[in-house]
Amino acid sequence: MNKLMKKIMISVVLTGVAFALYQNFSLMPEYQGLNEGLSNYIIKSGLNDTGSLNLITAVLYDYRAFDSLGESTVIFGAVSGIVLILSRKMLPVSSKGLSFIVKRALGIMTPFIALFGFYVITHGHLTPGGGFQGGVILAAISIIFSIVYGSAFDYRRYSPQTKTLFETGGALTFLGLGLAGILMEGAFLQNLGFLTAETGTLISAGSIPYINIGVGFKVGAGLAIIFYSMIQKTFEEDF
Amino acid sequence: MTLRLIISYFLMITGSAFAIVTVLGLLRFPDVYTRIHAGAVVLTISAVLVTMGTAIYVWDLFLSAKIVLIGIFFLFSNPMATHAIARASYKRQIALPEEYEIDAYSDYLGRDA
Amino acid sequence: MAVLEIILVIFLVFSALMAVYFDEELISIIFLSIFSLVLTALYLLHKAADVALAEAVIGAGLNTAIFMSAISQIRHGDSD
Amino acid sequence: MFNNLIFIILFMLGFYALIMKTNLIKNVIGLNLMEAAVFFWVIAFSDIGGEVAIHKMGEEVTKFNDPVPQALTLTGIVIGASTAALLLTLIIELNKFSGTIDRDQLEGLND
Repeated sequence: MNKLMKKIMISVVLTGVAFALYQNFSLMPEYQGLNEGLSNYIIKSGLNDTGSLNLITAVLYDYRAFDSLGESTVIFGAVSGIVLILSRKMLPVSSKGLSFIVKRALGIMTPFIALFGFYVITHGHLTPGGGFQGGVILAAISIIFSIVYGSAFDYRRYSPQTKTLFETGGALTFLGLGLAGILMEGAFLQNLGFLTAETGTLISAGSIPYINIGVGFKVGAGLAIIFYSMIQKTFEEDF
Repeated sequence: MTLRLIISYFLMITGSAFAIVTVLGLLRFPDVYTRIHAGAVVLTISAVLVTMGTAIYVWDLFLSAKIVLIGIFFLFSNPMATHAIARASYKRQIALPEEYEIDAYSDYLGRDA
Repeated sequence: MAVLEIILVIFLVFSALMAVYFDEELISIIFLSIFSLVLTALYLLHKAADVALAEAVIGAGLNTAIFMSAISQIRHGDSD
Repeated sequence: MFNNLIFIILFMLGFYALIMKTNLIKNVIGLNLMEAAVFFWVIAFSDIGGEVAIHKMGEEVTKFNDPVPQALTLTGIVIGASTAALLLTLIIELNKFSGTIDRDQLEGLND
Protein backbone atom coordinates (compact mmCIF):
# COMPACT_ATOMS: atom_id res chain seq x y z
CA MET A 1 0.00 0.00 0.00
CA ASN A 2 1.57 3.23 -1.04
CA LYS A 3 1.42 6.59 0.68
CA LEU A 4 -1.24 8.16 -1.51
CA MET A 5 -3.64 5.27 -1.08
CA LYS A 6 -3.18 5.49 2.68
CA LYS A 7 -3.91 9.20 2.73
CA ILE A 8 -7.02 8.78 0.63
CA MET A 9 -8.35 6.06 2.91
CA ILE A 10 -7.60 8.13 6.02
CA SER A 11 -9.41 11.13 4.61
CA VAL A 12 -12.41 8.97 3.72
CA VAL A 13 -12.53 7.62 7.28
CA LEU A 14 -12.22 11.13 8.78
CA THR A 15 -14.98 12.50 6.57
CA GLY A 16 -17.22 9.58 7.46
CA VAL A 17 -16.74 10.03 11.20
CA ALA A 18 -17.30 13.78 10.94
CA PHE A 19 -20.50 13.25 8.97
CA ALA A 20 -21.75 10.68 11.48
CA LEU A 21 -21.08 13.11 14.36
CA TYR A 22 -22.91 15.87 12.50
CA GLN A 23 -25.94 13.67 11.90
CA ASN A 24 -25.97 12.65 15.55
CA PHE A 25 -26.01 16.28 16.65
CA SER A 26 -29.05 16.99 14.53
CA LEU A 27 -30.87 14.12 16.28
CA MET A 28 -30.04 15.35 19.77
CA PRO A 29 -32.87 16.89 21.83
CA GLU A 30 -32.69 20.25 23.52
CA TYR A 31 -31.01 20.53 26.87
CA GLN A 32 -33.58 20.19 29.61
CA GLY A 33 -31.58 19.18 32.62
CA LEU A 34 -32.68 22.08 34.77
CA ASN A 35 -36.41 21.65 34.57
CA GLU A 36 -36.63 18.24 36.09
CA GLY A 37 -34.54 15.49 37.56
CA LEU A 38 -31.29 15.47 39.44
CA SER A 39 -29.86 18.86 38.49
CA ASN A 40 -33.04 20.64 39.49
CA TYR A 41 -33.00 18.89 42.86
CA ILE A 42 -29.34 19.76 43.48
CA ILE A 43 -29.79 23.41 42.59
CA LYS A 44 -32.95 23.76 44.68
CA SER A 45 -31.88 21.98 47.84
CA GLY A 46 -28.11 21.55 47.61
CA LEU A 47 -27.40 24.35 50.04
CA ASN A 48 -29.80 22.99 52.64
CA ASP A 49 -28.60 19.42 52.28
CA THR A 50 -24.86 19.97 52.47
CA GLY A 51 -24.28 23.51 53.74
CA SER A 52 -21.77 24.12 50.97
CA LEU A 53 -22.10 27.35 49.02
CA ASN A 54 -20.23 25.93 46.04
CA LEU A 55 -22.63 23.50 44.41
CA ILE A 56 -19.89 21.81 42.38
CA THR A 57 -18.04 20.92 45.55
CA ALA A 58 -21.32 19.66 46.96
CA VAL A 59 -21.72 17.36 43.96
CA LEU A 60 -18.11 16.20 44.04
CA TYR A 61 -17.74 15.45 47.73
CA ASP A 62 -21.26 14.77 48.92
CA TYR A 63 -23.68 13.58 46.27
CA ARG A 64 -21.11 11.82 44.13
CA ALA A 65 -18.32 11.33 46.65
CA PHE A 66 -18.00 7.67 45.73
CA ASP A 67 -17.10 8.81 42.22
CA SER A 68 -14.32 11.00 43.62
CA LEU A 69 -13.04 8.03 45.59
CA GLY A 70 -12.83 6.08 42.34
CA GLU A 71 -10.94 8.94 40.74
CA SER A 72 -8.45 8.98 43.59
CA THR A 73 -7.98 5.29 42.97
CA VAL A 74 -7.24 5.99 39.31
CA ILE A 75 -4.57 8.53 40.29
CA PHE A 76 -3.14 6.03 42.73
CA GLY A 77 -3.00 3.43 39.96
CA ALA A 78 -1.23 5.84 37.61
CA VAL A 79 1.32 6.75 40.28
CA SER A 80 1.93 3.10 41.06
CA GLY A 81 2.42 2.25 37.40
CA ILE A 82 4.82 5.12 36.76
CA VAL A 83 6.91 4.40 39.84
CA LEU A 84 6.97 0.71 38.97
CA ILE A 85 8.11 1.37 35.39
CA LEU A 86 10.65 4.05 36.21
CA SER A 87 12.00 2.59 39.43
CA ARG A 88 15.68 3.12 40.02
CA LYS A 89 18.18 2.25 42.67
CA MET A 90 20.51 5.23 42.86
CA LEU A 91 20.04 8.83 43.82
CA PRO A 92 19.18 11.31 41.08
CA VAL A 93 21.92 13.26 39.39
CA SER A 94 21.85 16.64 41.00
CA SER A 95 22.10 19.95 39.26
CA LYS A 96 23.27 23.28 40.50
CA GLY A 97 20.01 24.82 39.47
CA LEU A 98 19.34 28.16 37.91
CA SER A 99 21.09 31.41 38.71
CA PHE A 100 21.20 33.28 42.01
CA ILE A 101 18.51 35.79 41.05
CA VAL A 102 15.95 33.13 40.25
CA LYS A 103 16.75 31.21 43.42
CA ARG A 104 16.29 34.24 45.67
CA ALA A 105 13.13 35.43 43.93
CA LEU A 106 11.50 32.03 44.12
CA GLY A 107 12.67 31.74 47.71
CA ILE A 108 10.56 34.80 48.42
CA MET A 109 7.61 33.61 46.34
CA THR A 110 7.35 29.94 47.27
CA PRO A 111 5.67 30.45 50.70
CA PHE A 112 3.00 32.54 49.02
CA ILE A 113 2.40 29.83 46.42
CA ALA A 114 1.97 27.33 49.26
CA LEU A 115 -0.38 29.74 51.03
CA PHE A 116 -2.45 30.10 47.86
CA GLY A 117 -2.62 26.33 47.51
CA PHE A 118 -3.87 25.89 51.05
CA TYR A 119 -6.35 28.74 50.52
CA VAL A 120 -7.77 27.04 47.44
CA ILE A 121 -8.02 23.72 49.29
CA THR A 122 -9.63 24.94 52.49
CA HIS A 123 -12.04 27.38 50.85
CA GLY A 124 -13.28 24.72 48.46
CA HIS A 125 -16.86 24.94 49.72
CA LEU A 126 -17.02 28.75 49.63
CA THR A 127 -15.18 29.88 46.50
CA PRO A 128 -14.12 28.23 43.22
CA GLY A 129 -11.53 25.60 43.86
CA GLY A 130 -11.24 22.52 45.95
CA GLY A 131 -9.05 19.55 46.57
CA PHE A 132 -7.99 18.79 43.03
CA GLN A 133 -6.97 22.29 41.98
CA GLY A 134 -5.23 23.13 45.26
CA GLY A 135 -3.45 19.81 45.21
CA VAL A 136 -2.00 20.53 41.79
CA ILE A 137 -0.83 23.94 43.04
CA LEU A 138 0.96 22.18 45.91
CA ALA A 139 2.53 19.79 43.41
CA ALA A 140 3.82 22.82 41.48
CA ILE A 141 5.99 23.69 44.49
CA SER A 142 7.79 20.38 44.18
CA ILE A 143 8.23 20.97 40.44
CA ILE A 144 9.71 24.43 41.17
CA PHE A 145 12.14 22.90 43.67
CA SER A 146 13.23 20.28 41.15
CA ILE A 147 13.82 22.73 38.33
CA VAL A 148 15.16 25.80 40.12
CA TYR A 149 17.12 24.38 43.02
CA GLY A 150 18.04 21.02 41.55
CA SER A 151 16.50 17.65 42.19
CA ALA A 152 18.76 16.87 45.13
CA PHE A 153 17.25 19.81 47.01
CA ASP A 154 13.80 18.43 46.36
CA TYR A 155 15.00 15.02 47.52
CA ARG A 156 16.34 16.46 50.78
CA ARG A 157 13.35 18.65 51.57
CA TYR A 158 10.54 16.33 50.54
CA SER A 159 11.91 12.86 50.14
CA PRO A 160 9.78 10.28 48.30
CA GLN A 161 9.00 8.65 51.62
CA THR A 162 7.45 11.90 52.85
CA LYS A 163 5.42 12.22 49.67
CA THR A 164 4.21 8.64 49.98
CA LEU A 165 3.22 9.37 53.57
CA PHE A 166 1.22 12.42 52.46
CA GLU A 167 -0.51 10.47 49.72
CA THR A 168 -1.52 7.52 51.88
CA GLY A 169 -2.54 9.92 54.64
CA GLY A 170 -4.86 11.76 52.29
CA ALA A 171 -6.41 8.55 51.00
CA LEU A 172 -6.86 7.22 54.53
CA THR A 173 -8.53 10.48 55.57
CA PHE A 174 -11.00 10.06 52.73
CA LEU A 175 -11.71 6.43 53.59
CA GLY A 176 -11.92 7.18 57.31
CA LEU A 177 -14.53 9.87 56.74
CA GLY A 178 -16.46 7.39 54.60
CA LEU A 179 -16.40 4.80 57.39
CA ALA A 180 -17.41 7.47 59.91
CA GLY A 181 -20.39 8.11 57.66
CA ILE A 182 -21.35 4.44 57.99
CA LEU A 183 -20.99 4.48 61.76
CA MET A 184 -22.82 7.72 62.48
CA GLU A 185 -25.25 8.36 59.65
CA GLY A 186 -25.81 4.94 58.19
CA ALA A 187 -24.36 5.19 54.69
CA PHE A 188 -20.90 5.20 53.16
CA LEU A 189 -19.55 8.75 52.71
CA GLN A 190 -22.72 10.29 54.13
CA ASN A 191 -22.19 13.89 55.18
CA LEU A 192 -21.58 14.09 58.92
CA GLY A 193 -24.44 16.10 60.31
CA PHE A 194 -22.97 17.01 63.68
CA LEU A 195 -20.07 18.87 62.03
CA THR A 196 -22.24 21.41 60.26
CA ALA A 197 -22.10 24.98 61.45
CA GLU A 198 -23.38 28.32 60.26
CA THR A 199 -23.38 28.53 56.47
CA GLY A 200 -20.62 30.62 54.98
CA THR A 201 -18.01 30.16 57.68
CA LEU A 202 -14.73 28.39 57.09
CA ILE A 203 -15.47 25.25 59.09
CA SER A 204 -18.96 24.31 58.06
CA ALA A 205 -20.59 22.00 55.53
CA GLY A 206 -20.10 18.83 57.52
CA SER A 207 -17.26 16.64 56.38
CA ILE A 208 -16.66 18.41 53.05
CA PRO A 209 -13.65 20.55 54.19
CA TYR A 210 -11.92 17.52 55.66
CA ILE A 211 -12.47 15.47 52.50
CA ASN A 212 -11.09 18.47 50.59
CA ILE A 213 -7.93 18.49 52.68
CA GLY A 214 -7.47 14.74 52.23
CA VAL A 215 -8.00 14.86 48.46
CA GLY A 216 -5.70 17.88 48.17
CA PHE A 217 -2.81 16.16 49.90
CA LYS A 218 -3.41 12.98 47.94
CA VAL A 219 -3.50 14.63 44.52
CA GLY A 220 -0.60 16.97 45.28
CA ALA A 221 1.68 14.25 46.59
CA GLY A 222 0.70 11.88 43.77
CA LEU A 223 1.45 14.35 40.99
CA ALA A 224 4.70 15.37 42.70
CA ILE A 225 5.74 11.71 42.77
CA ILE A 226 4.89 11.42 39.05
CA PHE A 227 7.03 14.42 38.16
CA TYR A 228 9.89 13.37 40.42
CA SER A 229 9.92 9.90 38.86
CA MET A 230 9.99 11.30 35.33
CA ILE A 231 13.06 13.54 35.70
CA GLN A 232 15.84 11.04 35.89
CA LYS A 233 19.11 12.69 34.88
CA THR A 234 17.27 15.41 33.06
CA PHE A 235 18.38 18.63 34.66
CA GLU A 236 22.00 17.76 35.17
CA GLU A 237 23.23 20.59 32.99
CA ASP A 238 23.78 23.96 34.54
CA PHE A 239 21.76 26.76 33.04
CA MET B 1 -19.63 57.60 33.61
CA THR B 2 -17.85 58.73 36.69
CA LEU B 3 -14.25 59.79 37.08
CA ARG B 4 -13.27 56.39 38.49
CA LEU B 5 -14.45 54.57 35.38
CA ILE B 6 -12.65 57.06 33.14
CA ILE B 7 -9.38 56.51 35.03
CA SER B 8 -9.74 52.72 34.89
CA TYR B 9 -10.54 52.73 31.17
CA PHE B 10 -7.56 55.00 30.54
CA LEU B 11 -5.22 52.62 32.40
CA MET B 12 -6.57 49.54 30.63
CA ILE B 13 -6.33 51.12 27.16
CA THR B 14 -2.77 52.27 27.85
CA GLY B 15 -1.85 48.76 28.94
CA SER B 16 -3.35 47.28 25.80
CA ALA B 17 -1.37 49.76 23.69
CA PHE B 18 1.81 48.59 25.40
CA ALA B 19 0.81 44.98 24.63
CA ILE B 20 0.48 45.89 20.94
CA VAL B 21 3.96 47.44 21.11
CA THR B 22 5.20 44.13 22.55
CA VAL B 23 3.79 42.19 19.61
CA LEU B 24 5.41 44.64 17.19
CA GLY B 25 8.73 44.19 18.95
CA LEU B 26 8.45 40.40 18.85
CA LEU B 27 7.74 40.52 15.14
CA ARG B 28 10.22 43.14 14.04
CA PHE B 29 13.37 42.61 16.12
CA PRO B 30 16.12 40.56 14.49
CA ASP B 31 17.43 38.05 17.06
CA VAL B 32 16.68 36.32 20.36
CA TYR B 33 17.95 38.84 22.89
CA THR B 34 16.24 41.92 21.51
CA ARG B 35 12.98 40.00 21.26
CA ILE B 36 13.36 38.90 24.88
CA HIS B 37 13.97 42.51 25.80
CA ALA B 38 10.76 43.59 24.08
CA GLY B 39 8.81 40.82 25.78
CA ALA B 40 10.21 41.64 29.20
CA VAL B 41 10.08 45.38 29.66
CA VAL B 42 6.99 46.36 27.76
CA LEU B 43 4.90 43.33 28.73
CA THR B 44 5.57 43.87 32.43
CA ILE B 45 4.34 47.46 32.37
CA SER B 46 1.39 46.39 30.22
CA ALA B 47 0.26 43.69 32.64
CA VAL B 48 0.72 45.98 35.66
CA LEU B 49 -1.31 48.75 34.00
CA VAL B 50 -4.15 46.39 33.06
CA THR B 51 -4.34 44.95 36.60
CA MET B 52 -4.32 48.46 38.08
CA GLY B 53 -7.16 49.46 35.79
CA THR B 54 -9.13 46.37 36.75
CA ALA B 55 -8.57 47.01 40.44
CA ILE B 56 -9.94 50.52 40.06
CA TYR B 57 -12.81 49.23 37.94
CA VAL B 58 -14.19 46.72 40.46
CA TRP B 59 -13.62 49.05 43.47
CA ASP B 60 -14.24 46.55 46.24
CA LEU B 61 -11.77 46.32 49.10
CA PHE B 62 -10.83 42.64 49.17
CA LEU B 63 -11.28 42.08 45.45
CA SER B 64 -9.10 45.07 44.56
CA ALA B 65 -6.47 43.92 47.05
CA LYS B 66 -6.34 40.50 45.38
CA ILE B 67 -5.97 42.05 41.92
CA VAL B 68 -3.18 44.35 43.18
CA LEU B 69 -1.42 41.26 44.57
CA ILE B 70 -1.66 39.67 41.12
CA GLY B 71 -0.02 42.80 39.69
CA ILE B 72 2.81 42.60 42.21
CA PHE B 73 3.24 38.95 41.24
CA PHE B 74 3.64 40.00 37.60
CA LEU B 75 6.20 42.59 38.66
CA PHE B 76 8.24 39.84 40.32
CA SER B 77 7.81 36.91 37.99
CA ASN B 78 8.09 38.34 34.49
CA PRO B 79 11.65 39.81 34.76
CA MET B 80 12.76 36.70 36.62
CA ALA B 81 11.52 34.33 33.94
CA THR B 82 13.03 36.54 31.26
CA HIS B 83 16.35 36.48 33.06
CA ALA B 84 16.26 32.69 33.27
CA ILE B 85 15.42 32.30 29.58
CA ALA B 86 18.08 34.77 28.43
CA ARG B 87 20.76 33.20 30.61
CA ALA B 88 19.91 29.70 29.43
CA SER B 89 19.98 30.73 25.79
CA TYR B 90 23.33 32.49 26.34
CA LYS B 91 24.90 29.43 27.94
CA ARG B 92 23.46 27.13 25.29
CA GLN B 93 24.72 29.60 22.64
CA ILE B 94 21.39 29.77 20.89
CA ALA B 95 21.63 32.41 18.16
CA LEU B 96 24.76 34.19 19.31
CA PRO B 97 25.30 36.55 16.41
CA GLU B 98 28.81 37.23 15.29
CA GLU B 99 28.46 40.96 14.83
CA TYR B 100 28.34 41.78 18.53
CA GLU B 101 31.56 43.52 19.51
CA ILE B 102 30.78 43.86 23.19
CA ASP B 103 30.12 40.75 25.27
CA ALA B 104 29.89 42.05 28.80
CA TYR B 105 28.07 39.08 30.26
CA SER B 106 30.95 36.66 29.88
CA ASP B 107 32.81 38.46 32.69
CA TYR B 108 30.01 37.71 35.13
CA LEU B 109 29.57 34.05 34.31
CA GLY B 110 32.50 32.89 36.38
CA ARG B 111 31.31 34.58 39.54
CA ASP B 112 27.69 33.62 40.13
CA ALA B 113 26.98 29.98 40.39
CA MET C 1 -19.74 38.93 24.64
CA ALA C 2 -20.38 37.09 21.39
CA VAL C 3 -17.53 38.88 19.60
CA LEU C 4 -15.08 37.91 22.33
CA GLU C 5 -16.26 34.30 22.17
CA ILE C 6 -15.79 34.15 18.40
CA ILE C 7 -12.27 35.60 18.66
CA LEU C 8 -11.34 33.10 21.36
CA VAL C 9 -12.74 30.19 19.36
CA ILE C 10 -10.70 31.25 16.33
CA PHE C 11 -7.59 31.30 18.50
CA LEU C 12 -8.55 27.88 19.90
CA VAL C 13 -8.88 26.22 16.51
CA PHE C 14 -5.71 27.93 15.26
CA SER C 15 -3.60 26.75 18.19
CA ALA C 16 -4.97 23.21 17.88
CA LEU C 17 -4.16 23.24 14.17
CA MET C 18 -0.61 24.42 14.83
CA ALA C 19 -0.15 21.82 17.55
CA VAL C 20 -1.03 19.11 15.06
CA TYR C 21 0.76 20.66 12.09
CA PHE C 22 4.33 21.08 13.34
CA ASP C 23 6.59 18.07 13.32
CA GLU C 24 8.90 19.27 16.07
CA GLU C 25 7.65 18.23 19.50
CA LEU C 26 8.68 21.36 21.39
CA ILE C 27 6.65 23.79 19.26
CA SER C 28 3.72 21.44 19.38
CA ILE C 29 3.79 21.27 23.19
CA ILE C 30 3.96 25.05 23.47
CA PHE C 31 0.94 25.37 21.19
CA LEU C 32 -0.86 22.79 23.35
CA SER C 33 -0.20 25.01 26.36
CA ILE C 34 -1.62 28.03 24.51
CA PHE C 35 -4.63 25.88 23.60
CA SER C 36 -5.26 25.16 27.27
CA LEU C 37 -4.95 28.85 28.14
CA VAL C 38 -7.53 29.86 25.54
CA LEU C 39 -9.77 27.02 26.68
CA THR C 40 -9.57 28.42 30.22
CA ALA C 41 -10.90 31.77 29.02
CA LEU C 42 -13.72 30.00 27.17
CA TYR C 43 -14.68 28.07 30.30
CA LEU C 44 -14.85 31.36 32.18
CA LEU C 45 -17.11 32.79 29.48
CA HIS C 46 -19.41 29.80 29.88
CA LYS C 47 -19.63 30.44 33.64
CA ALA C 48 -17.78 27.32 34.81
CA ALA C 49 -15.29 28.73 37.30
CA ASP C 50 -14.13 25.49 38.90
CA VAL C 51 -13.42 23.83 35.56
CA ALA C 52 -11.55 26.94 34.43
CA LEU C 53 -9.30 26.82 37.49
CA ALA C 54 -8.62 23.13 36.98
CA GLU C 55 -7.85 23.58 33.30
CA ALA C 56 -5.50 26.51 33.99
CA VAL C 57 -3.61 24.63 36.67
CA ILE C 58 -3.44 21.24 35.00
CA GLY C 59 -3.61 21.92 31.28
CA ALA C 60 -1.39 24.94 31.08
CA GLY C 61 0.86 24.20 34.04
CA LEU C 62 1.37 20.57 34.93
CA ASN C 63 0.88 19.03 31.48
CA THR C 64 3.55 21.28 30.00
CA ALA C 65 6.07 20.31 32.67
CA ILE C 66 5.36 16.61 32.20
CA PHE C 67 5.62 16.78 28.40
CA MET C 68 8.84 18.80 28.63
CA SER C 69 10.44 16.34 31.02
CA ALA C 70 9.42 13.53 28.68
CA ILE C 71 10.88 15.01 25.50
CA SER C 72 14.06 16.09 27.24
CA GLN C 73 15.10 12.49 27.88
CA ILE C 74 14.17 10.98 24.55
CA ARG C 75 17.21 10.15 22.44
CA HIS C 76 16.80 10.09 18.71
CA GLY C 77 18.49 7.53 16.58
CA ASP C 78 22.00 7.11 17.87
CA SER C 79 21.36 4.85 20.85
CA ASP C 80 21.53 1.08 20.67
CA MET D 1 -24.92 24.65 16.48
CA PHE D 2 -21.77 26.76 16.72
CA ASN D 3 -20.36 24.68 19.57
CA ASN D 4 -21.17 21.44 17.77
CA LEU D 5 -19.13 22.59 14.79
CA ILE D 6 -16.18 23.54 17.01
CA PHE D 7 -16.41 20.16 18.72
CA ILE D 8 -16.32 18.33 15.39
CA ILE D 9 -13.31 20.36 14.17
CA LEU D 10 -11.28 19.83 17.36
CA PHE D 11 -12.18 16.15 17.64
CA MET D 12 -11.24 15.52 14.02
CA LEU D 13 -7.90 17.32 14.51
CA GLY D 14 -7.10 15.10 17.47
CA PHE D 15 -8.23 12.00 15.59
CA TYR D 16 -6.08 12.94 12.61
CA ALA D 17 -3.03 13.37 14.85
CA LEU D 18 -3.78 10.04 16.48
CA ILE D 19 -3.99 7.93 13.33
CA MET D 20 -1.90 9.83 10.80
CA LYS D 21 1.18 11.01 12.71
CA THR D 22 3.79 8.36 13.35
CA ASN D 23 5.46 10.21 16.20
CA LEU D 24 4.20 8.73 19.47
CA ILE D 25 4.32 12.02 21.39
CA LYS D 26 2.17 13.60 18.71
CA ASN D 27 -0.30 10.77 19.31
CA VAL D 28 -0.50 11.67 22.98
CA ILE D 29 -1.06 15.31 21.99
CA GLY D 30 -3.87 14.15 19.73
CA LEU D 31 -5.46 12.26 22.62
CA ASN D 32 -5.24 15.42 24.74
CA LEU D 33 -6.94 17.41 22.00
CA MET D 34 -9.79 14.89 21.77
CA GLU D 35 -10.31 15.01 25.53
CA ALA D 36 -10.33 18.79 25.52
CA ALA D 37 -12.85 18.81 22.67
CA VAL D 38 -15.26 16.58 24.60
CA PHE D 39 -14.91 18.64 27.79
CA PHE D 40 -15.45 21.88 25.91
CA TRP D 41 -18.56 20.49 24.27
CA VAL D 42 -20.02 19.31 27.59
CA ILE D 43 -19.45 22.70 29.22
CA ALA D 44 -20.79 24.65 26.26
CA PHE D 45 -23.83 22.36 25.95
CA SER D 46 -24.84 22.72 29.58
CA ASP D 47 -24.49 26.50 29.51
CA ILE D 48 -28.01 27.94 29.62
CA GLY D 49 -27.01 31.50 30.35
CA GLY D 50 -27.15 31.28 34.12
CA GLU D 51 -24.72 32.31 36.79
CA VAL D 52 -21.73 30.41 38.20
CA ALA D 53 -23.15 27.66 40.42
CA ILE D 54 -21.99 29.22 43.69
CA HIS D 55 -24.41 30.78 46.15
CA LYS D 56 -23.51 34.24 47.39
CA MET D 57 -24.16 35.22 50.97
CA GLY D 58 -27.21 37.42 51.33
CA GLU D 59 -28.33 37.15 47.71
CA GLU D 60 -30.97 34.97 46.17
CA VAL D 61 -30.01 33.84 42.67
CA THR D 62 -32.47 31.53 41.01
CA LYS D 63 -30.85 30.68 37.67
CA PHE D 64 -27.66 28.66 37.86
CA ASN D 65 -25.71 26.73 35.31
CA ASP D 66 -25.92 23.00 35.76
CA PRO D 67 -23.32 21.87 38.34
CA VAL D 68 -23.39 18.14 37.53
CA PRO D 69 -21.64 18.23 34.09
CA GLN D 70 -19.08 20.64 35.49
CA ALA D 71 -18.24 18.21 38.29
CA LEU D 72 -17.90 15.35 35.81
CA THR D 73 -15.63 17.48 33.60
CA LEU D 74 -13.46 18.37 36.58
CA THR D 75 -13.04 14.68 37.32
CA GLY D 76 -12.15 13.99 33.72
CA ILE D 77 -9.46 16.67 33.47
CA VAL D 78 -7.48 15.28 36.41
CA ILE D 79 -7.77 11.73 35.10
CA GLY D 80 -6.63 12.92 31.66
CA ALA D 81 -3.47 14.44 33.11
CA SER D 82 -2.50 11.27 34.97
CA THR D 83 -3.26 9.13 31.91
CA ALA D 84 -1.04 11.34 29.74
CA ALA D 85 1.75 11.01 32.30
CA LEU D 86 1.44 7.21 32.23
CA LEU D 87 1.53 7.16 28.42
CA LEU D 88 4.61 9.38 28.33
CA THR D 89 6.32 7.12 30.84
CA LEU D 90 5.68 4.14 28.59
CA ILE D 91 7.08 6.08 25.62
CA ILE D 92 10.25 6.97 27.57
CA GLU D 93 10.76 3.36 28.53
CA LEU D 94 10.13 2.24 24.95
CA ASN D 95 12.69 4.75 23.71
CA LYS D 96 15.33 3.30 26.03
CA PHE D 97 15.09 -0.08 24.33
CA SER D 98 14.40 0.80 20.72
CA GLY D 99 16.09 4.18 20.36
CA THR D 100 13.23 5.73 18.45
CA ILE D 101 9.77 7.11 19.03
CA ASP D 102 8.63 6.70 15.47
CA ARG D 103 5.81 4.24 15.16
CA ASP D 104 6.88 3.00 11.76
CA GLN D 105 10.45 2.23 12.76
CA LEU D 106 9.62 -0.01 15.69
CA GLU D 107 10.67 -3.54 14.99
CA GLY D 108 8.07 -6.22 15.26
CA LEU D 109 5.06 -4.00 14.75
CA ASN D 110 5.14 -3.92 10.95
CA ASP D 111 6.21 -6.87 8.94
